[in-house]
Amino acid sequence: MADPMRVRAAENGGTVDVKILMKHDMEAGQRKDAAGKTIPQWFISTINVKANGKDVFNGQFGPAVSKDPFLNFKYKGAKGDKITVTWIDNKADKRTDEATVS
Amino acid sequence: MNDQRRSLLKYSAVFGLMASTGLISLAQAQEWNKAAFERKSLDDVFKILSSGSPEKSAAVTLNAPDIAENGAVVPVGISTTLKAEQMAILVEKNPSALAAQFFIPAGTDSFVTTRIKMGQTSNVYALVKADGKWNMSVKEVKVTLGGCGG
Amino acid sequence: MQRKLTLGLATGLVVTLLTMTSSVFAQKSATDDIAKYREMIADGNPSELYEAAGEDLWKKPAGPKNATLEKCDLGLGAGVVKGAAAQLPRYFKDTNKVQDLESRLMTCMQVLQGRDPQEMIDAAFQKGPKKDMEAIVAYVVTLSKGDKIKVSTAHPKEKEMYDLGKRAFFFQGGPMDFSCASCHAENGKRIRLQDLPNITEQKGAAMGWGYWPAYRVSSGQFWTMQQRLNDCYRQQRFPFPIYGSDVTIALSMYMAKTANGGTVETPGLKR
Amino acid sequence: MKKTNIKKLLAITGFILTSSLIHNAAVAQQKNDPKFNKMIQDSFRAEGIAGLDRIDQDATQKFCSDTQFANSKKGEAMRVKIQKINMDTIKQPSDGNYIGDWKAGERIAQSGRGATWTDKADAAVGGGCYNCHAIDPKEISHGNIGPSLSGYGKLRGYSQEIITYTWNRINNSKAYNACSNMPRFGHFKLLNEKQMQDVMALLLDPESPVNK
Repeated sequence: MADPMRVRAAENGGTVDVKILMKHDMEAGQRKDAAGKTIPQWFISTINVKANGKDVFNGQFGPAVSKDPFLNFKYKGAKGDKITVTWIDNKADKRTDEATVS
Repeated sequence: MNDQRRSLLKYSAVFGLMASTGLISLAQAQEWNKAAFERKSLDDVFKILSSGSPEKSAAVTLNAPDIAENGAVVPVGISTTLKAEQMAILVEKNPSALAAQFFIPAGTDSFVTTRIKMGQTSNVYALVKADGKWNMSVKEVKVTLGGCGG
Repeated sequence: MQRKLTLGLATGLVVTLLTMTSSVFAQKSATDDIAKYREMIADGNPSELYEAAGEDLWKKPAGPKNATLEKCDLGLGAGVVKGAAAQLPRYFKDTNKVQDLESRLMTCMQVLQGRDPQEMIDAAFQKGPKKDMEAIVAYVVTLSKGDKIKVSTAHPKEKEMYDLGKRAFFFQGGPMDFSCASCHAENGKRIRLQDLPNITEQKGAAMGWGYWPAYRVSSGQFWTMQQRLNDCYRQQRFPFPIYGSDVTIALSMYMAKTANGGTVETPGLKR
Repeated sequence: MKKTNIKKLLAITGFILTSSLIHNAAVAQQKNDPKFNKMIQDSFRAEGIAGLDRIDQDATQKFCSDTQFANSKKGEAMRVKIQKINMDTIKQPSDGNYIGDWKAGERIAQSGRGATWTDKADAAVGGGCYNCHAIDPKEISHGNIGPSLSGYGKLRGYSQEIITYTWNRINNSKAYNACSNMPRFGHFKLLNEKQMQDVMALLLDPESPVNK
């Protein structure tokens, strides 16, 4: 199972600043292992963020997004909003984590 | 309310209904654009995003460093005074130009920051779709060799 | 009129200066740009991902004795983690040794959990038991973030370790004749565009010691101080420093003591 | 009585002060420390191509590890001796050619790889020149531990004297400065003759971007 994310969300003046760190290798398929075999692509492809069940952000990543991806966006919201972040990778592995807006 | 907006609303309503009733999954709702991510060149990606040739716009700000100390992690942000529906980050000299794209629902700021990999010094493109039209901003990011190199 | 003339002169002077120093200027701007880059990535340090895993490992029963590490004494008493990393390395009476964070954690794993330290020593970095160690280190050092580095050499063994470390810092070897001092004993030096802290002075030592362990963006890995030193020696073209060996602890003691008074900024975010 | 005591005390203090000053000025060569030697012996293990012989110091390394003595007035005679030892190791090119291909030289200057325990024995060793020197002015990512070599030939000329000096310096920098930070590329066979000729060209071929 995938490792947990770190989700930080803080409200200021009606805008919620959401910062997400995902634990993922984001293998681009360009590297070779010790035996000289190409390490296949493995990367988060889609990410969905909901606040109180409603979409506030959708993203699609290619393998060129850095290892342990970082994402920062802002939406109009309030303290106490429940943020739900879900990512799915190209091997159909997925992970959902939650945070409450502070 | 103009027609375009009306039809968009209708579309979202249907989509929303389908999603809430479980007819489509999250992945399908925003299906990963395989074709766009697998195209090599900028122009090919522009075509797939049906962006034609995006126009350079002062309203789009690409926030990226002039020099990246390491190509494995290059911070890239897009912000715009336009009301963005969709945004994309492209790297001209990467094996596949499209690095990431984002869909911005109403109520979400026209702003995003992430980090990307760059194989070499290249132009980086920030694309913003607003009112159905694509706009862009370009900046060269130098990728340097760092450290002892061993 | 006079003002115009002065302005003209000043402009001329600036132009001359600019031309004269154009290459220096270009270099300066390159290093400024690197500083800007570092600022941009400073937010969202992936070390946080390791730190969370480390906290779980600290509190989770493990090893043949199925015990947690919560009673581990890192120098401030059993179970005290807050501020512990800021005062390491130090002398420990129970082992009669000066230990750094990682060698001390091995002791705790052995005594509390019944784990064999040799397995940890032999494991490759980023793999197996070392992976756990790295996460635990991330957790422990985060709890000293913002503290002042405060390492003592009051105990004779601590003083001895410091002296050995200082000597090791200048010890040249390998086919390139490198010592730590080859790169880290002068101010204002760089390798490529990377600033090299002068570790023989307080300011530079704090820049080095205070920012490691760190998440390294070039490798996408969290590196403990042991791995940092290990890779220094690799690049120095030395043989392999054994995990937790005295030379690594002595060097840590020398760096930490020299850095005293500086701020713990760990976990850092490095190239 | 009291007064003499104080005088005595003062005299003694003065003596202690003076002697400690003298002691500071006269830097002696670092003593062999068995405890330190044991620590070094016990702390490393061989890995890959990096054997334990790499921590057996030669005379140059031993001398330069004691920076205080090496830089002192007392150390001067030894410095001269060390430089002589290193000068004697230098061989001029077997084919009489000093200048190779500057393009190949640039690649060698760019690479900082090789000779670590993660490298294979047959892996080419880079010069790592840009780690410490500015060379081709177009390369902004360069270090400053060594002096800038931009415009090397243009500034110094292309005389045989300069050519020989440069060859020697790449081969064994310690022949000129006992504790130079620069590796002894020829002495430790980090670069072979052809590679050194190529690096020479980077610095001393008028067509090299270094001299443009």
